[in-house]
Amino acid sequence: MTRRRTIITAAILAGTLGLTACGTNREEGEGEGGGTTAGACDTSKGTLIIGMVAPLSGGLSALGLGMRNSAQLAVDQANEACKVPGYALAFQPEDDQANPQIASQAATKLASDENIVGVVGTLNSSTSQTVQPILNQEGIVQVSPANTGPALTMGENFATAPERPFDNYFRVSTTDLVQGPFAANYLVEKSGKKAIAVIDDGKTYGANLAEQFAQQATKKGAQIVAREKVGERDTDFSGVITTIRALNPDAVYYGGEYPVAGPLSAQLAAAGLNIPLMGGDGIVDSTYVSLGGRPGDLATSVGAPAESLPSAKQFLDDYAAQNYTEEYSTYGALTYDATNVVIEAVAKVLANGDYSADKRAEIVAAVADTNLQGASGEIAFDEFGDTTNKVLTVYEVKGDSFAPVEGSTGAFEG
Amino acid sequence: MTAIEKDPVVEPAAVEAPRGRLAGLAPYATALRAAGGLLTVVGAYLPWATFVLNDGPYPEKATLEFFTAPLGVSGFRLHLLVFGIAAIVLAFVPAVPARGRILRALGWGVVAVSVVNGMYITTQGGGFGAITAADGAVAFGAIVALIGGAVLLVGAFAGGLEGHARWGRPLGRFVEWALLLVIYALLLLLVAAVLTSGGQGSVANPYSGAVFLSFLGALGGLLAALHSAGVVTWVTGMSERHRAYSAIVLLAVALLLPLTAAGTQYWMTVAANIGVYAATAIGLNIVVGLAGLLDLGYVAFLGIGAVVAANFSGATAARFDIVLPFPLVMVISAVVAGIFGAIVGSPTLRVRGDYLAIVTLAFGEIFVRSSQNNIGGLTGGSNAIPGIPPVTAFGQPFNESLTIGSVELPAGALYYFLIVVIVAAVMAVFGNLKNSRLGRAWIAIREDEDAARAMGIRTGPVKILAFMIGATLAGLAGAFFAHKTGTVSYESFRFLESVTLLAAVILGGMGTIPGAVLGASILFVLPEKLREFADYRLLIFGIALVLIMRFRPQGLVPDAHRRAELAPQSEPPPPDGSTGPAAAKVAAS
Amino acid sequence: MSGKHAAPEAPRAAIGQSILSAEGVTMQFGGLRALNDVSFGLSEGEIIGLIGPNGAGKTTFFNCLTGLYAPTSGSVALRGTPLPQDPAKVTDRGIARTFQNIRLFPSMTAEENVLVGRHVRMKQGPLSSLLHGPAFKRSEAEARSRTAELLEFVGLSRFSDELARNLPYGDQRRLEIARALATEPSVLLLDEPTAGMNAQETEATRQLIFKIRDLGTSVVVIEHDTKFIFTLCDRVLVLVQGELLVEGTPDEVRGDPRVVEAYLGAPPDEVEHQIHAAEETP
Amino acid sequence: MLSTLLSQIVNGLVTGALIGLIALGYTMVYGIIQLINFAHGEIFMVGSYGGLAMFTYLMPTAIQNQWYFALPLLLIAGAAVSVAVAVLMERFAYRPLRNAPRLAPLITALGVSVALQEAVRVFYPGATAALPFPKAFVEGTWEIPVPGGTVPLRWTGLLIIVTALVLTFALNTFVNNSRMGRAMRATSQDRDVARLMGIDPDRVIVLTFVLGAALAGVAGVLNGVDLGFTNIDLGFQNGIFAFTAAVLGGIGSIKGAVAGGFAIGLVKALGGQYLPGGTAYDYVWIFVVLIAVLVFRPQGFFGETERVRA
Repeated sequence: MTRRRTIITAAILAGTLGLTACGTNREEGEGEGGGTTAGACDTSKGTLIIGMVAPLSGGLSALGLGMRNSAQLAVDQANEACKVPGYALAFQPEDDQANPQIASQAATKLASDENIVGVVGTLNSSTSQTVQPILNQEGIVQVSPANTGPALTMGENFATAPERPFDNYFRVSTTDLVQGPFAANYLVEKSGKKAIAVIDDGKTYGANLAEQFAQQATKKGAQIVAREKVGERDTDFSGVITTIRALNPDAVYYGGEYPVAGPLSAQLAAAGLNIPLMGGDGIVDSTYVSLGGRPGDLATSVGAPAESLPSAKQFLDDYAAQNYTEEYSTYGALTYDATNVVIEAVAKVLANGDYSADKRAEIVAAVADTNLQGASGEIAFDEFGDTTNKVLTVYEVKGDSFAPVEGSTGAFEG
Repeated sequence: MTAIEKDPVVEPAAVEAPRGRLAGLAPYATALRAAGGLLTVVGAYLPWATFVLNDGPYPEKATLEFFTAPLGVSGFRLHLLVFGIAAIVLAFVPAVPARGRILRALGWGVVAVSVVNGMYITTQGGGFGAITAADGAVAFGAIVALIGGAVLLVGAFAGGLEGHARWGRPLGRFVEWALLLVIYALLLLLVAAVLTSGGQGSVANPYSGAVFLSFLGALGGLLAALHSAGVVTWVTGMSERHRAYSAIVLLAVALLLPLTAAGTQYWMTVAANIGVYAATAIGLNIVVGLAGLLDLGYVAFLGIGAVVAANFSGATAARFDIVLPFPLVMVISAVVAGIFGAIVGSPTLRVRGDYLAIVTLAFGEIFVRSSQNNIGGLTGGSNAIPGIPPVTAFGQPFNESLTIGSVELPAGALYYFLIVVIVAAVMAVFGNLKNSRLGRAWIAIREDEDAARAMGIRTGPVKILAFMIGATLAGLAGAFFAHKTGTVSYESFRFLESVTLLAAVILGGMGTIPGAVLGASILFVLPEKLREFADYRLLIFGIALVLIMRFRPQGLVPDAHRRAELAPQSEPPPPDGSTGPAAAKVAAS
Repeated sequence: MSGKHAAPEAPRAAIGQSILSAEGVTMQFGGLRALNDVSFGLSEGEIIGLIGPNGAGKTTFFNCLTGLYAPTSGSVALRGTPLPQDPAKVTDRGIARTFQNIRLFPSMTAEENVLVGRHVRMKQGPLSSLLHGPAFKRSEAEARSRTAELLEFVGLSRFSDELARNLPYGDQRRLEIARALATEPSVLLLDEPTAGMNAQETEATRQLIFKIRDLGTSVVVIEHDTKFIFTLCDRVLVLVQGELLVEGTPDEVRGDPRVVEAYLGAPPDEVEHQIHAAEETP
Repeated sequence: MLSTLLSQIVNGLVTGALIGLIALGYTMVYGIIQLINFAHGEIFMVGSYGGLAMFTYLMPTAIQNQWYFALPLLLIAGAAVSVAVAVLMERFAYRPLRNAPRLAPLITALGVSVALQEAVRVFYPGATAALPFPKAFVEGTWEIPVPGGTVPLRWTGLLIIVTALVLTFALNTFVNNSRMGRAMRATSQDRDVARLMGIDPDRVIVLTFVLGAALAGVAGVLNGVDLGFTNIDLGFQNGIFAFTAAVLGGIGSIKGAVAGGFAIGLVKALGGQYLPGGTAYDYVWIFVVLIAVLVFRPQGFFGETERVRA
């Protein structure tokens, strides 16, 4: 019995190998790998590494892998374009399992490498909380494409006495402080919704976004008729929907991401609630509609619309051309930008002088002075390390995708 | 490791007759063994890859060139060379006890090393051409070595396997002390070597995973060979004779780790996290391993301890504006977790077996959901409680590096020292309890609850006590966790973490003192060393759980009791002439 | 107490003061009445045998005596005090038992099994267990020396470090007795102590029970082996279909035709034959 | 408000029917081999991917939009995939542990659960995120008029309720009246005696897994059709709910599993509506119920005797 099983296992293994067999990829192998050694660039001074901390395994890996690919794309393009004279760039993604503890291990691992010039990430705010201090110790710049918790840049008392805890930390994502209120202004003032049900998924991004939305909407005179939560693993939202249905809302604001938002929208309609669902940039994704998002649903997203930004279009095309297995996902464009922020800063600092770990402070300073036209729009940072690009655009589902609402682009001014 | 797992500890009394078709090969055993060794040596010297793959951005360092250098005998090829020569020597020296077993262990080691490296080159090279012949280059090293290993195995089996060697009469006390000191020092170096083997994986070093796995294969073969030769048993016996001494020396050895090659901030961080899980797993080991009560929501107690500590830490998001000294916080965390342990354990009064497991799972889920909803404003909800300040003593924050005289300790070393002390204390608690009236009561309940009651054990309170003490230990670890990690988020305490803890206990060995520590170490070190396989981490984890239950349910370090359960024929008692129908009746009863 | 509770049949041989008494114990499982109004009394230093066909309710009766079952009606008292409905407390009060289908702790050594028996007699709180102070060491040493004595007593010293599951069958039975004795019982209940034993072992067990009695412990024995019972016990109780049929000295019971008929449902001479046959093949 | 109450009850019934379908697998397997097949929730999840794969890769586009052709095919594919996985799981993970200490199979089940979920995530194209599921049934809602409003019931929800009831009835009939069903009941009473009666316990156990998995696969496809998407997280939560339902109804009882499912569905819907904490805590209430049932009435609604599980 045992023997037979061993033989079968061996046969399967051999077969698998056999399928990939016959010959080698020697030729491609030499050129590729990091895709960096070949080409016309001068890389005589060595290789510098841009790290990433993101969830590459487990439940959030869809977002994390999208981030990984987008950053990889930015690094590859920089190498092709010889962005950093004399150096090759390499990209080193590390898995944080969406767990703060593992994130600290990943960050420590990156921090212990002299050649790390910057880190892109994380996805979750809670993981950034552990990564920030570790990178700060080594003076390594961190640019997050996805963290939205206001406290990361302004300290716990962000509302009353903002104080920047870590001067090496930046983010290209807007905080909930901007996006939530912007959405509230639009929904209450432009769309004229007065009775709004607010739902979130209980995660950092969603809960805070919904909270900030609710505050601003109340300020603008709308009534928050319900404040509900759905479970991370819930799929059937009829309970929540029935609860709010009785309160006759004329719109739903959802703080969370598209995998829940799409089905939620569909189930709203199925329960006879033909009211629009609005969300943040977490729901702006091509699959939102295929998962059930309806025409008329709204979302805010950072920056001006893609059509008006050639850089955004360019990113989408380039990403598609790479044939990655995973979608770029919610944070793809922002990750691409965050990576480019680091690359630009490194290029600027190393334009005159070789790299050494001492240069990290200069890189941080260069990032602070960033002025970049990214896939998500203009990128620059304020004194807290938040993006000054407070320009947001409202999108509406038309047909099977989100389209920008004419004239909705603007900055949030209270 | 590979070899150990494939080598179930069954100790036959005499030479095990070669099985089936191999019996016919018995006359050629010596020749086969020698040939296997020779092939291994040849394999070590042959080139291994037909190409130079430049994988990574470091042209000078990151190539597969070291696989192709014709006579470069270093790394895994050195391992193979040593194994091969050892095999040839053993084939011709009949005086060595348990020769067949040692050879078998060496054979598995050779197979493991050649398969790991061969498969790595094959996948990197894109096919079998990479390890055979392609584009005018030939490289049969992997194949020759693999055949060598296989021949060695056949030779080992064909010659028959003897029992494990037993040797070493007790020596003088001081001689044994000195020997143990040397052995533990070697152990320290070995641990450091395992941690640093293959280097730190990065884009600069894409081969770290393969090199590490190969090293593990070789190490497994070596350890299995030593076990066969009776060395492991001998050392274990010696350390059991000097338990107090061994404990002290091992503690000292553990504290010396920061001074070895593994003394980097990175490994200190990983080690501190291992310590947290190990301490928690030891607590769980009381509940599962001793009292036999399955708990699927155990990580909640770690979480409760961490939340309590976070709230008394002075973090901005803390519920209370009181900052208490760390030792006091540890006590409070432990006590609060212990109280919750008693509450969660109380259903044991009425619920048994798998139903109890589900009740504990439900408690764990309630904890996660409640803390996600920021219950009572205590957990920070989805924002977590960030910014927990590091532990400080004498003005020295524990998360920074420290220089004492000429010795520079890496950042995190102080946390490492602290967790080593905590884990040592927790191990002592576990060991003391296990060998006491209470511990025996737990084991009795695990073995037969009704009989335990008939022996006067009040099973209810005793079981709740198991939960309480276990939870207390987890709470203790939680307080450390809060300060070390700096953030307490519900995301650290999900169901999967409970399963991981359980896996640590099972993998290490249920009911044993070192088991939980070993299990936690493996479950943390492997994913760290093999980060390039992160995509498959959970898949491998799940499959590994199934395989362990199937092939080695007693864990890597089996409890003396449980080991006997799995190999009941070990040292049968002398027959007393009156055993008549006994066996049949036992089976029937 | 024997005064309070008059035995239905012949006067018992008064060996000492009455120690354990059961009054009208009835046990109902759903529609099945396993025990019906069973009363008995046990005196100090007495050995009582409990016999009856399979399913007569012997083990159920034991379970009622030890608090494992709560009788539907009736009461059990030790030295005049009613016993609690909790096996652990009953053991604490001084009643120990063995099981029909051996229930040792299989993965503990013989010594550890007996040590568990010392549980109720050890003064060792959780804190003491944790710290292993001098008091702990004293109580542990006391328990171990007592354990060694008991193993010696039942003749298992050489198996002290052997796992219970690895012991020969007869020795497992003996170990169970040693474990029960470790609780320092005043009453020992043995459920089929010779089941599966050969003649030699049975004889050794008989001697062991006499030795236990001589130490001042009263013994109740359930057994199918009637010859064993009749040569061991001071008194014999016959339980048939949950009812106490006959009580008396071995001779009285042996001669009682009701017993013979109820016990095997066959004429007396045949039964005599069968009883002897049963002795040959355990 | 009446319409809200009735709507929540309807929601509870739809959720409950789905949970009940999954719970049948738990209850049968536990009844026969006393194993909490923790991975059963993942069998449900795998079933939905089976249906999805059928639709995406095998089904001719011509019939994709005709639900009366597509739905049966989806159901068959989902059930087939679930059954295949369950049989493999039984054969290679559980059967070797038939006589192992009781913790071993439970831990194995945990491992299988993790592995199945990850296997789908890693190997099914696009499964890292939620995937749209074909709406292979009448879309839209039945607005049931009640005083003071209407109660919406999705046609797909109705389909789930009806399917659950029909399949439960069929299963009950099979177990009570067929020869194989009698063998199952005999095996659950005493495996050794059943063997002596000429029943092959292995076959019966495999059959149990097959039946449970087929129902779970059907549930997986129906869930996808109802919600319009599927993801790999589906199994864990629904699996635990289903286990709760099986216990609540009295483990081993077919009627009980479905009744328990409805009870759980109602607790979730009504608890989220009327209990403190709202929908954020609906999940918690289910676990509170679970603990209460296990502690105070472990035999459940229809459990005949209190099983003392050692």
